[in-house]
Amino acid sequence: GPASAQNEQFIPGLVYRTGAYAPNGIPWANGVADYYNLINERDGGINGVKILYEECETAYATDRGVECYERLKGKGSGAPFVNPLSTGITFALIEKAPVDKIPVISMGYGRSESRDGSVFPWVFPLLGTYWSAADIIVQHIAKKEGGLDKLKGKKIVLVYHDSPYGKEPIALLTERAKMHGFEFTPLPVTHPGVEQKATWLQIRQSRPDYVLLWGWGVMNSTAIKEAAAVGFPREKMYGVWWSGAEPDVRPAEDGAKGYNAAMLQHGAGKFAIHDDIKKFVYDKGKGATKWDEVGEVLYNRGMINAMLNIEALRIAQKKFGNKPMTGEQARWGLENLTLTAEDVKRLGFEGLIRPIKVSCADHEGTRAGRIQQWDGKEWKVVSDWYESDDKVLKPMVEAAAKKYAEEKKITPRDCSKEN
Amino acid sequence: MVLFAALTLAQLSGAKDVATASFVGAGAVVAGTAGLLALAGWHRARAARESRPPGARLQVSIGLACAVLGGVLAAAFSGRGWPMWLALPATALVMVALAYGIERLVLRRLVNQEGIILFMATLGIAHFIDGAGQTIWGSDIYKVDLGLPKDPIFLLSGVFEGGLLVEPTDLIAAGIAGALVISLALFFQKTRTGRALRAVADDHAAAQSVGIPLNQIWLVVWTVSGLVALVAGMIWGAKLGVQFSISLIALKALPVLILGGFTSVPGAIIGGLIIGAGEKLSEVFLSPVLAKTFDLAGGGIENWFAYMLALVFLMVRPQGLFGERIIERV
Amino acid sequence: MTVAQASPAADAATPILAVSNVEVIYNHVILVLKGVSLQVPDGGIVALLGANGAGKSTTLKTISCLLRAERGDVTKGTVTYRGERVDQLTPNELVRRGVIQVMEGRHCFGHLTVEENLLTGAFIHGNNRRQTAEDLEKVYHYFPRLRQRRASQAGYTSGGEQQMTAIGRALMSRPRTILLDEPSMGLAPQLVEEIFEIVQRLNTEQGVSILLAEQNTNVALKFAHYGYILENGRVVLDGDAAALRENEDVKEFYLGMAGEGRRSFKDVKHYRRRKRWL
Amino acid sequence: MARAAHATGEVLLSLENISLRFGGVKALTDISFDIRKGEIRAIIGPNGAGKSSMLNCINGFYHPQEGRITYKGVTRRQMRPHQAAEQGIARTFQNIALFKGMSTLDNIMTGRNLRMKTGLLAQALHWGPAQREENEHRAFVERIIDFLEIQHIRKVPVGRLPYGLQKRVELGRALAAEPELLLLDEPMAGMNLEEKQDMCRFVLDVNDQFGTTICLIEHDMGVVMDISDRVVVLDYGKKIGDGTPDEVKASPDVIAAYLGTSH
Amino acid sequence: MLYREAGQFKTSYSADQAIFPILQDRLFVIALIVLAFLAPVALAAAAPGLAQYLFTEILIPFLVFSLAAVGLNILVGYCGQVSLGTGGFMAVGAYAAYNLWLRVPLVNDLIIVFLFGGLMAAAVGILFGLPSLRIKGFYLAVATLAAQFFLDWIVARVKWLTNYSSSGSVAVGNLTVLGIPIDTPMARYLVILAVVVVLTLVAKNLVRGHIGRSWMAIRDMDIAAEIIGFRPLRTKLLAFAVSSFYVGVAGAMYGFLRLGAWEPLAFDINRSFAILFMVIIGGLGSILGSFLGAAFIVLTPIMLNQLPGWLGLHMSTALISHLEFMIFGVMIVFFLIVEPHGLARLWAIAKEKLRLWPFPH
Ligand SMILES: Nc1ncnc2c1ncn2[C@@H]1O[C@H](COP(=O)(O)OP(=O)(O)OP(=O)(O)O)[C@@H](O)[C@H]1O
Ligand SMILES: Nc1ncnc2c1ncn2[C@@H]1O[C@H](COP(=O)(O)OP(=O)(O)OP(=O)(O)O)[C@@H](O)[C@H]1O
Ligand SMILES: [Mg+2]
Ligand SMILES: [Mg+2]
Repeated sequence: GPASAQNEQFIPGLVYRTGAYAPNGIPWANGVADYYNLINERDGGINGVKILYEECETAYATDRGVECYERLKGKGSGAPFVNPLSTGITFALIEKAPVDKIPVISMGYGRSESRDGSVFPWVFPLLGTYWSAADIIVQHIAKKEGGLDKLKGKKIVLVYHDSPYGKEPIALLTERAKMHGFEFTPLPVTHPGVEQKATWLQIRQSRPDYVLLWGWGVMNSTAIKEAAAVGFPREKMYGVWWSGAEPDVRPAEDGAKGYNAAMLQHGAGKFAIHDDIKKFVYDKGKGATKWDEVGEVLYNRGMINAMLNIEALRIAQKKFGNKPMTGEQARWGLENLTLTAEDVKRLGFEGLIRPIKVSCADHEGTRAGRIQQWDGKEWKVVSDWYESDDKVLKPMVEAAAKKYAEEKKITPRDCSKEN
Repeated sequence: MVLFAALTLAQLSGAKDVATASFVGAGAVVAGTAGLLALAGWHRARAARESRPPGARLQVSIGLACAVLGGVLAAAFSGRGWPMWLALPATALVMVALAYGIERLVLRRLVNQEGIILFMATLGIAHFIDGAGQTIWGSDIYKVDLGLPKDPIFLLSGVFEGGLLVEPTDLIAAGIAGALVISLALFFQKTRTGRALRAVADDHAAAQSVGIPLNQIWLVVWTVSGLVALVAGMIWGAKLGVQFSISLIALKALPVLILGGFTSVPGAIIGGLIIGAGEKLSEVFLSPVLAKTFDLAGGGIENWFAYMLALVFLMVRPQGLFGERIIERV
Repeated sequence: MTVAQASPAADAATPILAVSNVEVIYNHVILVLKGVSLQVPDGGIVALLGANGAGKSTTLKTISCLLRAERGDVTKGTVTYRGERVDQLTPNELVRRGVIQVMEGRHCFGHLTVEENLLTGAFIHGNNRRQTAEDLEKVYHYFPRLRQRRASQAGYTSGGEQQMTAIGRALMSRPRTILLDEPSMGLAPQLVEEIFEIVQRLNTEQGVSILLAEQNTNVALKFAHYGYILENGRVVLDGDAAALRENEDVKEFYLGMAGEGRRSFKDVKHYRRRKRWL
Repeated sequence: MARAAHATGEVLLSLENISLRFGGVKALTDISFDIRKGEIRAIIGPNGAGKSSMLNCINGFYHPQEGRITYKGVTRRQMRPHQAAEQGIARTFQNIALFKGMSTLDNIMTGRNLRMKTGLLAQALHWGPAQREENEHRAFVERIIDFLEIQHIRKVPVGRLPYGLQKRVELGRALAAEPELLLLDEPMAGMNLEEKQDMCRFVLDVNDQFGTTICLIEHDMGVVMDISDRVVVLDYGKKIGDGTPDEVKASPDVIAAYLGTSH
Repeated sequence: MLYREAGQFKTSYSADQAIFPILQDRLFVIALIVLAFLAPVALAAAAPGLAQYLFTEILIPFLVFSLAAVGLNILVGYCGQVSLGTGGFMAVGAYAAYNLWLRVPLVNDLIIVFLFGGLMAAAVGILFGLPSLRIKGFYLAVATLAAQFFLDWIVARVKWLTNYSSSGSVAVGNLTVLGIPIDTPMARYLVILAVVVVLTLVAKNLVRGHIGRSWMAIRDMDIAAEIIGFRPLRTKLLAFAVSSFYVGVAGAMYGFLRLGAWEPLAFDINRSFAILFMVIIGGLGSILGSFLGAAFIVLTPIMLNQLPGWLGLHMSTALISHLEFMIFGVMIVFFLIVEPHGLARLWAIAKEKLRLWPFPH
């Protein structure tokens, strides 16, 4: 009835469950759906405000994604935020966010300079941007080689999805290459990424020391198979955190053994939160998938994404009251999103993520990551925590944000005056 | 252009780092698979054509939708624990049934229509197959285990560093492709049905008037191409896994087709060789140079190189290398 | 209006082919045949005459079931062949029953050679090599010019050669009934005579029935036993060929003999308002 | 029997030693003849004799390997067909070559394209000169439509017309160009007697009224002998006769090769 | 007898050659255009939320793609040259417009920017139209793919074109026409509508004049056309130029007024196919068909996607989109079987029936 509708928080879900990227899109979407479901089943909503979640299929296409957004943004209580799960869609929605006053959450993807909240007040690349990811991988490689100075003269190749997603890390890697004197070559792969023969022949010919992989969907497994086919050692391949899940390595079978990928903090596996998911969702037959698939890398990522969304709303509710939040209110919540170690533990995410603190100046919140390796059966964490080096990143972020502001004729906020 | 091929060959065999020569092997294989893909579209394309050059004869993408379907089906059957020798014929059966269905429901109602209309209709069918396939089998990447050897073989690695890369799957694929190409050629040129098929391609109405049953011809065409597509799908699947939605890859076969000439079998092979080798070589050698010289954001010229190559060829020979003369009469 | 009521052909017990009261509409809206009835007796030669656009070709295509491919529909009436209704068959089923049409405007398979074109005519006979070879020989005997051009692509042959190919191709199917649409068009005069002689021979020697749409009324009525005159989608006159030849109107409009014999083309000084039956 | 009073006797087009081969096929071998201004010239011969190929050479569609073509006193070797059209040569085709998707009116209007000059911009606005020009040419075309008695099919797509009417529309399209030399390839095939009479009348009138020179291929000997001034006879690429209808009719070669005894 | 033209006599050739010679048609089209301008404005006042979705996701894409389809129809439907490079030409239009807008601040009026985009696309179109003299039919279709992929590649690789954006994505803002800011969906819609109406009238004028006839002649029988005096290359190039101009303007409008921020992928090969589908489904050689086809291709997936929701059916997102695929495929085939010449022809037959109504023929 209308009374309950008033107390329902509508949340749109831009997902893809078909097409070339479905193998990766599906587990993520399942994680999100299950977590919202858990909140409703276990807690009766966020402080009593029930979640009304609606998915819309984007097929990873920007125009379809925008159509979904336009369709859903005004539904029910109105969308408090949107998670595009595609860098292309993120780019398009960034333009709409200030007008519609709906924050865009791009957790672990999107536009790297958008972490600068003074120019991008509506965009939240939580947990890490591609520049962070690339930086972490470079640090790891340097460590293996015995120091950043040892990178001199090395050859590093980036095999990337030819889209804004794949192109993001190029700026940072170019910068790092200049700093440390390694040779950096970007090699594009066209959508959907099943045609990589020439790319890998080129790699075979130039024999780089390392290959970084910025792929998504079928492109990932194809890259690993092609690497095996030309005999490039998988131990020297490093994927971004979107190229480090089960669907990426399983089709390559033994060929994937030794392949590495950066972690967006978390890996696969079942943690405290999964007990609740089992008890309140799966045991009631309301799960979005099979129980076996719960706990996969991308499933967990979806869950974390949903959790951060909810916690931001919860924080906003503290200020604005226990009712459905609007985009502007949710934005305040996001900008003040702080989770301490205790909070993380209380929420059942210990072992999945570390504490996070978002602020006006830093919409990323934290930029830590590790490296994992596929041993043929499962992912194993093989490194300590790294943190992307803000000495390198910050000037780049500021320069890029400044250029954006100039192009768009935006006057940046002064973050020192906020909070 | 032949000169170009010759030059690259010379360059390769003369090169110190003969590892690059692996591209020749790779080229041949790409050619093989491309030729195969090409064929998946070939006879359909022929069948759709009319005496006036029709708008388009692009029935290839559906071929690939079929190919993928074939691969997925075979994988799905064998995934259920069916042995390959059972899964394969079962898949083949499904393909024939599909051909029958398509003929019954669609093609017989579109007799005597222009090529471009048929092309459009087949894309509609491809959409349907895509959707239906994903509903039934999901969007996962399926592997097809044909038991082919997977590990790359490095020949002559004692002689020079890196050796010569040969992928056994590719060799087998090339072999199968060659065999298919030749048997199809014989089928088209020498048999009664093949002749009827070509007649239908020229003029539907006249073919009907002499008693060639269009329905049966369509069925044959779709079955044969379904089976060829199945083989293509299997090989593709064995190498890289199959998933729906990769059908656009079929576009890769087009330059081969037009370069070789639509109706020619040696055309498919030689066109495949030229395109395959040209495309890969250009990507490996030309693309980095281009990217450096013009300060581009990466190379990736292989996407258009094959088409440009084909375009340049066509400017010289509009009917492709071995294609039939385009009949221009009044 | 029937000229000769009691024609022997018409009462021959059962006609091999009977079209009764057919109405044909193209594209759902263009009404072309408005109730055409005609009969072809077994072993008869029947001519279908009429001006451009009268509906001759449409009638033939109705019989041979080729209409559907042109988005035409038979909305009324029936076609029976040997007592069996055939209007719902596919063209190839009809060819198997022995009815074949030679289409107006040649319609050769341009990319096939002349010989391959002929061979497609034998499609319904399967892989009977000996029979095919015999038939091929026969066609080459009828049309020696085709033997010379056997290996060239039909698309490159001259108009007349294509016409011969189309007729030869139909003969390859060993038909029992032939529907000929303007066979004489574009053929040299000698060849026209030859073709009609061939037709007559098929008719007398093998008993093949023939329905012939023809503009060359002179020749058509010379060889046919019976004729129908079609105008505006209706049969306006029918009768024995001999009777038609003597009909005054036919003489004037179709044979060009108004009383005093053939008039020179040059002397027809004015466009005559035609007299119409309808 | 010199019929055409206006035939000046001046040579409009002359062909000298034309030879044309397609691979092994000799379509024309060493053929010479001429066409005089204002006459009706017929080409006859058995099927495959090379008549249509001859016309194709005249209007530049085929390029003979040997020989010279002189038109209006200018000798040319290679030319594109549209150049021939620009010089005033129009034709009809043996296998009807109308623009099937267009109406009768539009088909005939295409015949006037060479005389339509307004540019893209004026056309885009369809204003002033563009509209005026369109109307002027439309008026001319309507006269042709009246002349050929095809008013009732003005707006019908020609693909739907019966064969005979298509032939007439094709003649209309050629006439619309107001050619000096009109090439007709079997204009009367597929017509009955009455229609042939009409067609002959059209041809004669065009020749009379506009002084258009006509070169015509036809298998109906009645038509050829009645209306043409001079006849060329081809046989398998060779010229076997040339002269007035009476001369040709009497030539034993021609009788043997083509006419037979029945005519 | 509803649709009766009896009694409507034309007294001049101009009247007979008018765009809509039949009175009913003329009234209908005028009413439609007026409605297109006014109704949305009214709606925007009444239901702003719905109106916004209607503008940005339905009407704007529909109009933009209609314009692209009109352009492609000129090339494919009227001139018979099949092209699969539409996406590439749209990209040229969009990026040319972007660069003019970015680099020459003096001319920031959208109309000039779009014109420039269109003209650049026309120039590139002429370049890629050159092979059409020798290459025909299917071979040409494949050759135009070279244009598609090459242009795609150029805009993705030449950094200058995207103003050295690290992701290859560009964005525009602060748009004006004649000094009026274009910032609401309705304003964007009205700009697009005005451009589309004007260009459609121009297209209609072109195809009914001698230029249109020269295109159709080349399409129907190029050899005969050449023999009666058309110059094939010139005619074809003109078609390529005009078509690419339309497509380029559509591309610029798509980038500026629909997306606001875009990447080369927005103009990939799928776009080319989609627009070709519109042209074929709508009806080759019909301006009206371009609009019907665009409506079909833009609306059908959106409707199918939302249908289960409207019906109150609960289905998984995956199932809905698979069904959408299947039904869309079936609809394409269905319409082709009913009328291979497209929706426009279907409409024409309906009109013809109306004219005869209540009699069957
Ligand atoms: N496919 C078609 N669509 C629409 N109308 C058609 C079609 N085919 C023929 N018609 C119309 O049907 C009528 C009869 O045509 P048909 O071809 O049967 O005449 P015909 O007697 O054979 O003439 P001709 O002697 O010129 O060959 C004509 O008016 C023609 O316009
Ligand atoms: N483009 C071509 N390629 C190959 N052979 C050709 C070509 N054009 C004509 N021929 C051949 O040249 C010869 C003459 O053909 P043409 O069409 O001129 O004959 P025609 O005298 O017009 O005969 P018909 O009266 O049958 O139309 C024929 O044998 C034909 O096959
Ligand atoms: Mg006829
Ligand atoms: Mg001829």
